[in-house]
Amino acid sequence: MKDSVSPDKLRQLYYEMLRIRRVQLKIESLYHLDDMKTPIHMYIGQEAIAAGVCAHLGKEDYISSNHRGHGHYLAKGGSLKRLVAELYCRETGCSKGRGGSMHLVDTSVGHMGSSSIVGGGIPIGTGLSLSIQMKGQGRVSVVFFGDGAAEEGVLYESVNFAILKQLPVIYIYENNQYAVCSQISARQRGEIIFHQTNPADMFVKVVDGNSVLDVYQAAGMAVERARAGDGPSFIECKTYRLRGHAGAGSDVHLGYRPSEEISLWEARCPVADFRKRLLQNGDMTAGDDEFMEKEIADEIDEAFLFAQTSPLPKGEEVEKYLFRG
Amino acid sequence: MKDSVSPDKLRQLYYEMLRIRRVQLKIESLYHLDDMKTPIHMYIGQEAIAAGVCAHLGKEDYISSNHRGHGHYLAKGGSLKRLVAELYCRETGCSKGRGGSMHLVDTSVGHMGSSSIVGGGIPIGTGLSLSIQMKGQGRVSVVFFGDGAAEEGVLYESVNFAILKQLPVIYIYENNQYAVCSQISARQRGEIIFHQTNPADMFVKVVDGNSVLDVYQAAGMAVERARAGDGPSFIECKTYRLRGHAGAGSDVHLGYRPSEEISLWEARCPVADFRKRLLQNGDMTAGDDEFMEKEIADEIDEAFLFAQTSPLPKGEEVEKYLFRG
Amino acid sequence: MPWSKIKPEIEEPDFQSVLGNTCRKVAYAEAIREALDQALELDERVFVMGQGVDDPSGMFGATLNLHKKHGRTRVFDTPLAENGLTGIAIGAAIGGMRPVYFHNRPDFLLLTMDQLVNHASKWHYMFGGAVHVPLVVWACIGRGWGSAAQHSQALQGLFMHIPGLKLIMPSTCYDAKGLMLASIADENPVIILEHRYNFKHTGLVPEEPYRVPIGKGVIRKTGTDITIIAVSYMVTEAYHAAETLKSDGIDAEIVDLRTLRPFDEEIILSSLAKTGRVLIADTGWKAGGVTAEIAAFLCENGFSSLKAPISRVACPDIPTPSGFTLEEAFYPGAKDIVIASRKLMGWGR
Amino acid sequence: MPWSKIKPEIEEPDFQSVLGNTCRKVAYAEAIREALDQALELDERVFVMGQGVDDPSGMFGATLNLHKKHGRTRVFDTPLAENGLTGIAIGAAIGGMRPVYFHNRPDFLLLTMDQLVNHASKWHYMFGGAVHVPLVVWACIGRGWGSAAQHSQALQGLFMHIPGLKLIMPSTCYDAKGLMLASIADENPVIILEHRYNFKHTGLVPEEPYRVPIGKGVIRKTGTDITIIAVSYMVTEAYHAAETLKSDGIDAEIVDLRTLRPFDEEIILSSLAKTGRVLIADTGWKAGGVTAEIAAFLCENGFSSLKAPISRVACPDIPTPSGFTLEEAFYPGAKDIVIASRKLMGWGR
Ligand SMILES: Cc1ncc(C[n+]2csc(CCOP(=O)(O)OP(=O)(O)O)c2C)c(N)n1
Ligand SMILES: Cc1ncc(C[n+]2csc(CCOP(=O)(O)OP(=O)(O)O)c2C)c(N)n1
Ligand SMILES: [Mg+2]
Ligand SMILES: [Mg+2]
Repeated sequence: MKDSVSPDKLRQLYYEMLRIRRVQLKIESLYHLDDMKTPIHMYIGQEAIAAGVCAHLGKEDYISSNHRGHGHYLAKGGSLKRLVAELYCRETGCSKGRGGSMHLVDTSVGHMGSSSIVGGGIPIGTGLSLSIQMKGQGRVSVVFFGDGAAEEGVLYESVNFAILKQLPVIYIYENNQYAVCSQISARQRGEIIFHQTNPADMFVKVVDGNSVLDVYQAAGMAVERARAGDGPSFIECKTYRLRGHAGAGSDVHLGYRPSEEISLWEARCPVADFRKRLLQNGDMTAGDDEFMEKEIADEIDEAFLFAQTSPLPKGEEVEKYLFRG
Repeated sequence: MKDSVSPDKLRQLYYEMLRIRRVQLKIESLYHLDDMKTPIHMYIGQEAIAAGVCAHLGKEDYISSNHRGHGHYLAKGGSLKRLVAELYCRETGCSKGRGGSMHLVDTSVGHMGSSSIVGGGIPIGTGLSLSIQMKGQGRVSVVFFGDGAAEEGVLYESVNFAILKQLPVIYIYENNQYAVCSQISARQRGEIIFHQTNPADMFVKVVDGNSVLDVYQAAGMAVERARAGDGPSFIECKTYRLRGHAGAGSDVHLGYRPSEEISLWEARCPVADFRKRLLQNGDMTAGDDEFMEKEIADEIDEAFLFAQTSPLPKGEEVEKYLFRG
Repeated sequence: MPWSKIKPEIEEPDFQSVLGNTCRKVAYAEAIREALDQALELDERVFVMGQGVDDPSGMFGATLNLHKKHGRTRVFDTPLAENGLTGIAIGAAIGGMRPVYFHNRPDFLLLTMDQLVNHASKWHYMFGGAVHVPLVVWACIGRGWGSAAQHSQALQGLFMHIPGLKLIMPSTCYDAKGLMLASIADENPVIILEHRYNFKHTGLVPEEPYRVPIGKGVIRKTGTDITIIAVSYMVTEAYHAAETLKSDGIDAEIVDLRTLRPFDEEIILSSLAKTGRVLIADTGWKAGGVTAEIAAFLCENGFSSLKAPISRVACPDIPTPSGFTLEEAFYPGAKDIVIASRKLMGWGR
Repeated sequence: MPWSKIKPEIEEPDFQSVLGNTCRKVAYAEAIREALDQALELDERVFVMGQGVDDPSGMFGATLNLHKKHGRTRVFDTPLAENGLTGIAIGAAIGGMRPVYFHNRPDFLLLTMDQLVNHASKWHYMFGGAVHVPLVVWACIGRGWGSAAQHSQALQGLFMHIPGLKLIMPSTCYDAKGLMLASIADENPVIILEHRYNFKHTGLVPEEPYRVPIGKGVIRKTGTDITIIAVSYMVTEAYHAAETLKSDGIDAEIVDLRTLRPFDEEIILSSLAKTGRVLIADTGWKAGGVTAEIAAFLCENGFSSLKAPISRVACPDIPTPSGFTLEEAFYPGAKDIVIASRKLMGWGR
């Protein structure tokens, strides 16, 4: 299948990853100014996952995201301007300055909100797939979650229900091997048990989460199955976060993970790797690349300007939005 | 191994099952008088499980029980008098009339309490095994739970932790195929996922829960491993409850399960089956049997008399026991 | 369980409800069942889920046989996984459905606090109104026959503290139906806590669908001497207490709050202004519960009308015991309301 | 997160604490850490668990490096499985250990309500005293820097409603240590809710182990005109408010409750008897929260002393917004206490 991906699609996947990366680097570079008064969790190093999965989704498909959600939001087509404005706590933010970086939403593209309670979005995304099935919509609901979330009982409960009802839900397990500063070996022994699911009940796949094509391929199969009414899928994407758990920049100085480990994964950067590959295979020219960089840089500049010049929410309106209707 | 079980042990296993059965039949026969003002959940049909497991445990080992707990309590050596007194809401009950049938306890024999929140006792029993490990006691902690409880996220969370720390805990999964009136197929698809656990992480076994010897044998291996520090075990005992979910007597009239199904399992009664076998193999004489019946009947009469003549808790003391110390 | 032994089936007190033109006497459970049946009929987004909704007991009768009429896709049994399934219901609601999630007991809602409180209650606010969660969660408070600590909790005091949730406690057959229909029509997460004892009642209920407004209390009996603000089953107890008090020459007014969040501030303030004396009766624990908030609110906003302390009749602050002699001591009722009312009347005389 | 930008590190107000003979100035986190270190040292049954207790941030410093001294068997990181692990901690406590379970935020306690409320709080009562659960659960309220709805909840109002749990909210370095040691020594489940802002303080703390009695409040400042009952970080805000009020000629008394369940009834009743005016300041939501119970209690039991309504300063009843302009509008502080106090002083004059 890898070979069957058209050069256009390849460049599109690259563009998506690159855009996510550049947005985050920009956020990082400005965070120290303390104008973005919101916690941030960088997706740097995991871009291939959001890009590879969301490439199969339309605006009407759903995703359910978490605290590390910038990449999911952008890959799903969420408005960049409104993302940045949310980080700047503006009224024009995607959550009107009520949510902050951990609570992104863009219902116009099927992003139905992200939870900063680890694992909290898993059943919600599963429930979205239930609504799809009940309405017979042929849509897909994708749930992104990490290795920490994988330990929460709601995952077990949600997967059982998805299997029982054969729901059109895809669990994307982003295993970056850490939860805050805690190595996965301090929390789990061996592979996650869902890998052992009976294939008739749920499609299971483990992929290199740093290879956008691997992710793209596996997600493609899962989406196809879901749309055909063939039930849920569970895809583990093995990956690594290159930055600290929260905030901007490296966290090597904290010493909780070996610097060689970080270097090793830096050398496996999903964006740089894929760029090299595309250039080598002639699927992209240096000119294409430059053009993309330029286009993205312009879009980012515009988004930050929009955010920085947007109005702040008014204190008098703090009680707005408690209830609908 | 079956053959290596001594006739003494065989009779002991039978005695244990018979005693549990007789106690329950007595409770059932008197329940309509409304003197036992407490919900009851009969263990009739599942006696082989409690008997087979607890035969390996000493007073210092722990069990964690649930709403269907009469059998666990008796097999572990809990006082019959205090059980019956608890059903009669007496001050002499094992929980001093504060708990009722779903909340039994007898710490003198390692029964540390039962929860009527389905699944609630699973992490608690796991935590008991953590205390054993921390103290280096060489004890075992056994958790009894049903197929409904198996759907709760705490099971997943508890098993993960038990595997991670290689705790001396044994999960006894009493799969009687129903949760209240709900057939397991309405709640789960296929076998429980923990059967697929890597054997190096957890010892897993599926047994006929109506065969006390099968249960005895599997539990023996699990207990041996736990005492040796070789980690947790998970034993599914396939069984059936012969009575209604709660209250006394049959529930055939409710129509939620086929009467042929009930008859089929009645024909596989763990107590009658084992009795026949022991008599046939000459491991027990009719005289032995009669003697047992008599001894048990006397003990039961005495217990009911004790309970019925015991004092009721005083209303003024309703606030007692909120806190220790 | 032989519930009939602890509370006989009776007609509910005659509360002078506003009645439709097609009223019939129906049992409490049937009133709820009819609301669900009509909601399922009228709105294809509605579905009913919960452990046992399709079983022979049908959630004390409240969901009985609905699956036969509306199919098992719309009325379905669930695994025992309350937190996960609450999240699933939330997701379905976000996706445009209108789930009604049934639980036997509020005790089981404690497993769902993460999804209810961290998620359902915040989703609309946290995203600046972009998404909303039209979800109804229903549970029925157990009482008596040794239900004990884990099967009899009246947890309205917890939910009353949570912004973003609406909280309903009906006390009549009429309201049970009308508030269920209003809750299903509401665009926000609504918790309905029923009381097992109300299920012993029959009352007048219109056949056609109707909604009782959320957030509005009702005066069940007018009076001039003391205001008894009652919740759920305590409305019935208050009614009996008022009858006793009448023979003392005390004319009690009974306010049934019906909705605890948001509660009807006006109705209790104006009753207080009239009587000057307030007693609050709840089926839950006293400390930090419903009676606390209502008392604090009145003390803050109606202080100058107060002729006496605000009295609170509620369960003692201990887990529920199982034994019947202890249950007897645990649960407050008409007698306690009478005693406390008389004491209040003694004030400032 | 650049917390330093939102609240500078300062010395705590001089509260005239009862001091031991080996007092030193130590940071709030260090006071807790010292308590844990000593408890681990003195009692082999004690262990410390929680997501990140052994990580470089060491739970805001409160558990920093304890694993290095006491080993990873006694100070260990956990999976993210809060309800399961609470049950595991309960089981370990029943088995004779003394677990101290740390959480970054109270928000995560919502996942554990089943084990805390259905189990830990009831185990001793439900079994007629046969078993008990000496467990400490600790969590630290987040505030500011866009912590938002799911990472800043002050949930004391929920736990205050639960019989069988003790609930502690320290406000000084001295109490943070002494109450931690008392909680670990207690035979019952105890919840300690800290406030992130207190962690910016340093104060006088004795080196040797000591216990601050659970259930006892303390007067932080004596006064004659108005009683300000404050909780946790609001004690500091009350202190600043009192300074401002002084220049108005208003002499405020500040009562720091320290324990919310059981709370010190005597200390607040006698302060009310003296001043006749009460304001209650909490870091949580208003409706059905801590201020509700304290107000209701005083209205019920101290009515004749009340010269004015009981005023409540608490968070508005909405989820916490993330944006800083909204946070500013959301959180109450000294200014609100001053305004409300002045209003109270205007009553009945
Ligand atoms: C229920 C819950 N527990 C703890 C936390 C604190 N917390 C925030 S992010 C995080 C780590 C999550 O790890 P993982 O799921 O692997 O996601 P990652 O950060 O690695 O992307 C933790 C523990 C939380 N937000 N929610
Ligand atoms: C958390 C929770 N949910 C629901 C219930 C209501 N309930 C009591 S027993 C029971 C069935 C449990 O089934 P299972 O675990 O298979 O045990 P069994 O009764 O078959 O022995 C249910 C649903 C409960 N007690 N606790
Ligand atoms: Mg991770
Ligand atoms: Mg079962």
